[in-house]
Amino acid sequence: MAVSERSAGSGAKNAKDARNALGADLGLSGDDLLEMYRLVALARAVDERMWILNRAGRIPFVISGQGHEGAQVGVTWALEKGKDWIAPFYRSIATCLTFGMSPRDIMTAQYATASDPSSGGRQMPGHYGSHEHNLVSVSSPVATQLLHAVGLALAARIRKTGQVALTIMGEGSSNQGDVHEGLNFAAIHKLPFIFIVENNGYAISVPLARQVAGSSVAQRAAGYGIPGVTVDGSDVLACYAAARDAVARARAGDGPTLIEAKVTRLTGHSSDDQQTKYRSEEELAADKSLDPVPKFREQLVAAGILTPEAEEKINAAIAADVHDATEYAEAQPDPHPSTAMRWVYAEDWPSESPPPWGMGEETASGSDSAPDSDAAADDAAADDAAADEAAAPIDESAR
Amino acid sequence: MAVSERSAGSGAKNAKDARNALGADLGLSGDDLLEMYRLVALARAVDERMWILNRAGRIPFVISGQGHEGAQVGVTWALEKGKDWIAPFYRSIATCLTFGMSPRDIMTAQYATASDPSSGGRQMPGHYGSHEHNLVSVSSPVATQLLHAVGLALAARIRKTGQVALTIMGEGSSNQGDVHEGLNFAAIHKLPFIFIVENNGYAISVPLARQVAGSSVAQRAAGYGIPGVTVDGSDVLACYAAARDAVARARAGDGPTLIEAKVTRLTGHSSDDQQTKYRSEEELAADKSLDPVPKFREQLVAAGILTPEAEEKINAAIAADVHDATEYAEAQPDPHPSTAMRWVYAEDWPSESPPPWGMGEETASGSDSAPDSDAAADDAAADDAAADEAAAPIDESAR
Amino acid sequence: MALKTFIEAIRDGLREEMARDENVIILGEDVGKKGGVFLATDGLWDEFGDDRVIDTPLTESQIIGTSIGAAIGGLRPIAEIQFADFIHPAFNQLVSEAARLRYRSNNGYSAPMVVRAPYGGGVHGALYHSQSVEAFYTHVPGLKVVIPSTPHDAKGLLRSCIRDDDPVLFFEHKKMYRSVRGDVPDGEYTVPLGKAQVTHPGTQVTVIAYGLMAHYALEAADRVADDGISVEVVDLRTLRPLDKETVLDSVRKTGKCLIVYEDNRFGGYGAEVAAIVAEEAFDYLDGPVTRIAGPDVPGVPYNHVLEDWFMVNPEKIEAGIRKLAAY
Amino acid sequence: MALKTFIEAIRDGLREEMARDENVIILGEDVGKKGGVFLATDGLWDEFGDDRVIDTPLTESQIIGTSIGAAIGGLRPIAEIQFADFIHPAFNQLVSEAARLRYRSNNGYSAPMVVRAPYGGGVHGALYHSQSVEAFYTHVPGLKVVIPSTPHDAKGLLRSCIRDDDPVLFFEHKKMYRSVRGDVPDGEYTVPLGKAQVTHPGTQVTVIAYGLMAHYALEAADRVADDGISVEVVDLRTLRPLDKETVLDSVRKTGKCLIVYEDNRFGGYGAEVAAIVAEEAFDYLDGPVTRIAGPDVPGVPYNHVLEDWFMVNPEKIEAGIRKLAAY
Ligand SMILES: Cc1ncc(C[n+]2csc(CCOP(=O)(O)OP(=O)(O)O)c2C)c(N)n1
Ligand SMILES: Cc1ncc(C[n+]2csc(CCOP(=O)(O)OP(=O)(O)O)c2C)c(N)n1
Ligand SMILES: [Mg+2]
Ligand SMILES: [Mg+2]
Repeated sequence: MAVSERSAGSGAKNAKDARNALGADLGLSGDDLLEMYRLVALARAVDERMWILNRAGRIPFVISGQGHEGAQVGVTWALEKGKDWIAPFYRSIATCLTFGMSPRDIMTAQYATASDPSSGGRQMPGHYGSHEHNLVSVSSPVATQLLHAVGLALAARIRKTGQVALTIMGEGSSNQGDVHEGLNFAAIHKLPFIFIVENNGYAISVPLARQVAGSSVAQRAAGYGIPGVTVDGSDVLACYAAARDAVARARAGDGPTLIEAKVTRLTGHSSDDQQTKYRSEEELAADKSLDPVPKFREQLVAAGILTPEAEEKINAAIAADVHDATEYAEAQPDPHPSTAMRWVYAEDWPSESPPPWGMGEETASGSDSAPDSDAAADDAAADDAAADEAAAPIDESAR
Repeated sequence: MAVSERSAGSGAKNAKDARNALGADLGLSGDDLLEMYRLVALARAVDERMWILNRAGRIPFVISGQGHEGAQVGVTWALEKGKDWIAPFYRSIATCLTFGMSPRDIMTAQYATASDPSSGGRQMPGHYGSHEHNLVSVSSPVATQLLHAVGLALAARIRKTGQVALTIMGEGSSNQGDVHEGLNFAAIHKLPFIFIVENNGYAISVPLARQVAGSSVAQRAAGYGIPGVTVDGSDVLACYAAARDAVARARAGDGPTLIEAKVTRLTGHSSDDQQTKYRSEEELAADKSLDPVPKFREQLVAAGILTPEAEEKINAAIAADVHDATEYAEAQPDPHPSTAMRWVYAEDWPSESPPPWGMGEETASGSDSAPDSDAAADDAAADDAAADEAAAPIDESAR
Repeated sequence: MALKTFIEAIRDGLREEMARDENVIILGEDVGKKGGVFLATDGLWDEFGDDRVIDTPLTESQIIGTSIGAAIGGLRPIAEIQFADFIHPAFNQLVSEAARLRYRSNNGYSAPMVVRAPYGGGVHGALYHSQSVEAFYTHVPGLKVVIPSTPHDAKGLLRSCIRDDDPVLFFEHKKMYRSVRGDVPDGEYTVPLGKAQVTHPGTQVTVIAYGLMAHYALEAADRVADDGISVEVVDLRTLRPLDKETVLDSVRKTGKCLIVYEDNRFGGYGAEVAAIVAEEAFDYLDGPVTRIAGPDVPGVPYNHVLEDWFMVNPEKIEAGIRKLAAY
Repeated sequence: MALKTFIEAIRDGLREEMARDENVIILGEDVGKKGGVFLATDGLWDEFGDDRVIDTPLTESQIIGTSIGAAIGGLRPIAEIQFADFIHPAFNQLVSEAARLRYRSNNGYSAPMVVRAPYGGGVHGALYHSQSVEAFYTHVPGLKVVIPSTPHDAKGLLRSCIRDDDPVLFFEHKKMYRSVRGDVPDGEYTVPLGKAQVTHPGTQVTVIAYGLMAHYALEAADRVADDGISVEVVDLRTLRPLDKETVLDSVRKTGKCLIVYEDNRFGGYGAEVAAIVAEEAFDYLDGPVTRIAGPDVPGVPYNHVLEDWFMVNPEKIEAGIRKLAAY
């Protein structure tokens, strides 16, 4: 969103006060900060609800953004909503909310309803996307989206749209070859492209030192002749500032920027991961202090921006939103199998015909015997013993 | 080859003289230098012969190392022949000669004879390889070999063999994703691995500035926490020195080094490329001054090492070698089609049966009507009009 | 009408589509000043400039991935992969991304783009400059795959591909670039995707082919005609979506089917055609569905003796036809 | 003899081979402390240490490319790809390099290595955690492809793969890891590559399957047995090299052939089997060679209704058998 424009009003009113107020040096008004806080807290609340629903057996799988929300809101705030592009990743709940998706949009993805705007229930939760909001559809193979954002930046430059394209991934993913190829191309052509690495120190179980030689992703930027910035990802305003500078560079035609936000992963990799197997209790406890939510809250409280009344209002709105999104998603119907062959191509082809078992009615009965487990199947289905037990056992020794 | 050992003898004899003599600070004896010069000049002579044979219609395709020989000999000299590993690329003629392949080995590859040790005539010229000499078989897709060298370095470390693995490619190729992934892994594990980039400023027609963001490959090394060294690739001894340091680091367990040798491509990309289409006459003329052969020669003459007698001897030997290799290769038979299905797997499988047209006798007649053009088919077959005309025209308008 | 080589028809098609729609761009290795290693884009950089004819670094995954993003952003990218053999580094971007974008987003996104690549052997290109790679992509729902055999079809199909709203792989047999000539209409004609063509009507044996093999099949048909064997040749043109009707109509008529492809036999594209014919025309078959295809070795060898052994040619097809006709 | 789950048999096979040969190493994502996301390598890092059980960065091309080099250097690498869906970035290393190294060097080099990857759907894994990728690799001469269906075969085949002198892809259906149990002999037995097995003798219809589908085929055979339809089930086990003899012997006996696979139908592995049967058993066929396979959409959808629609199951196979038997 065009922060500079939005804050111009309030900034003009109290020019002197604003200069000393929190965020004023960044051109952020008190209202901006409250809205940013609302988004951080909303993302957390939606996320926490997902885990509750998972434990209650309502949704089979969760992949979480907890610990990443501060960086996500700070960075996204620097873009212009409805104009710029973001190619997000599976932890980008706060990013998507900040860029225009609603809690209902997020929650229907968890339930894989027909109305899920990301995929109509076709993708696993965490694979968000919305053309309406310029959020590129997430896939599972990591890092591929970097090149899509680079392509969007190329299109923006050729078509002179003034858009910036930003992409996000984890530090483990940044080692994929596509990242090297994309940074090189974007830098050669000075494209309006921004690469955000949300470095939480782990790629599932593999720690930074075994993922990233040199242990800094930002330091790779120099190899492409572009700025590489490291920022405290629990500091919302620092993230905003870094992204704002990158956006300015991009719009000015000065090319890409790489921002590495140091964050913490407050949950397991996903609902199927037991992180105590590879992270010590001490480390997990220490990481709690990097939680951006209380940190940002205290900052705003100390600055007198988040007053008790404001907080109450925000909390009530969030609670209502999360409740509404859950109720809504719970009530939404599943997609009908008759839709399953749609959108392979733009048009239907006669030769791409349905399977012998047809497109719907017939499967209704067939589905009884189909596997009915909620076995989550991510990096996951995995060691989740419960999930495995749910799968109908095939006793081949009986043969 | 273990230069330090080899030169120990002569070094001991004339310790004082040696200290001031060319190469002495590097532990290189006069004999070492003469042998290095012979290899540089031999590689050039073999290469030039290839072009003559190509123009004479004897061999269909040439891909050349001219301009790269100095770097190749300098670097390779720092390794231990028969012990260390090299995964070379298509311009690595001098590398292969220095590491133990003979002019006959190179020349039979041009003729694709049954006796060609690189591939038995199966691969295009330029795809060298020799298990006997620890030179990994070259394929065409660029940059893949980097990971093979990294794997060799991993094996060396795990098996504690003390070997170093080195790989080589052009600067354009260094942008491939595999390079990023391999450098990262090698650096994390501090593997005895060396990455040589022979930067000749072009990837076929695409100049450095459009290939390599930041225009320096060496500067990417820092992103992985490893040393990146730039060296004048026409300076044989500088290349040797850089590689020697890298080898020492590798053997000491200090991990990989990236060396970017600035060289020049004295020929077109291959025999099918017209480089005047994208390089100015002035640039081509200027590049001649970077030719390592006269440069190294003058250096050795000035140092009194390459005496007229020594040069005459070397030249005669080279002429004889090139002559012998050509005659030999010309006389070698083609592979027999009955061998074409061998070595798909280690053993033959009954289900992998020959095609209906059998394995040989029958094809003798069939080959008459088969395309008999020498249409080189590299990045090439390409714009070579002559090659295209040679292909039997199919006039589809006659249908 | 004008007589054009295969590559001229392609170049003309590119130029005319670029002139028609300013969102059409070309990107790839050496496509600019050099005009591509086969000169398919010769002159286009001069005509359309740096922004629309982009020399990329030597990075195929980037070429395809950037094209996907550019397509999302409103361009119509035409990516050139220098040789089909070098498309493999982009496999993930093609299969995981380009092919799935529309489906996975429930039609929220799509990637309208064309990937052009020269394929095929018989030009002394050896293992890595001769490959047929169509089988890897015809297996992938969401991708379309086109292999033209004439200048007319090449230009008309290329136009359709560029205007299509889905990702299309367009493979050009490199041996045909300058050796194949044919009439090309003057106007802005198109050839529709998904339609095969009977290029030689016949009654006794159906031969199904595409690309260079479509020519060889015609030659083989001519050779056996003298002996009274009547061959119907079907040139598939679009491999996916496959024009099943034309294929099945022919085989139901002739009762015999020979499928010809240059790629390795085992698991090649022709296997699917054979499977379809074997199932859906079973009642009409007077002989086994047979295939003439490349031997199952990891690549076309370089030496001409070995290459000749590898390559399918008119004689080998002829032998296959005679055997089947005599069944 | 001991009753083991599918994944236990695999883990035991890995452990025993590592103990037998110190050149055997494991590398992949999360294979160390975590023991792999499916726990296939659980405990091996404790037992064999950092040098032999290597947590790699999140880079599949590197995993495969490094394994090739390590194999050249005398190790016997077992690469784990976390999900078969994520093998695509390594396509170039597998197809251009691992598969071709021996051939292109005229037996100068080879890359003995095993690539293990969980594949398959029915576990709510959606488009990118459900794929069957065997068709891409069975098409490639130089690669071997193995898909076991029982704990016994998994362990015995895995041993053969590790000892084999060529690169082998070993795909494990993830739905079977804990749901399939079976007896595993105690000693150091192996199951040879390239040998299919008749797992249910019958006379009227041959059903050819592998992996999870081999189980579903047996279930389907049982279901129709009550109605007097006698089905012979062939579990291929090794997809390449294919055991043509066992397949053809069965079809020549029954005269009817149904091929079952979970992957997308068009151009899937079963197409090749169908093509071979249609050609080489033509004279014995009493009905069309038919296939029951996954629909041609770009991936298994997540929602359970859509996933159920996608997945081949015993009922769908049963329907295919009944239809063919009635032909
Ligand atoms: C190409 C590919 N390989 C493997 C996976 C499985 N996988 C999913 S997330 C993940 C770890 C990602 O780590 P990081 O990039 O640091 O992001 P984080 O999850 O820590 O936010 C892995 C290995 C995948 N999705 N894609
Ligand atoms: C993956 C791949 N893509 C494209 C090619 C075609 N090609 C062969 S060499 C070359 C240029 C290589 O340039 P560079 O790495 O700078 O090495 P140089 O030839 O200049 O020594 C290209 C594009 C290839 N061999 N492999
Ligand atoms: Mg991480
Ligand atoms: Mg170069």
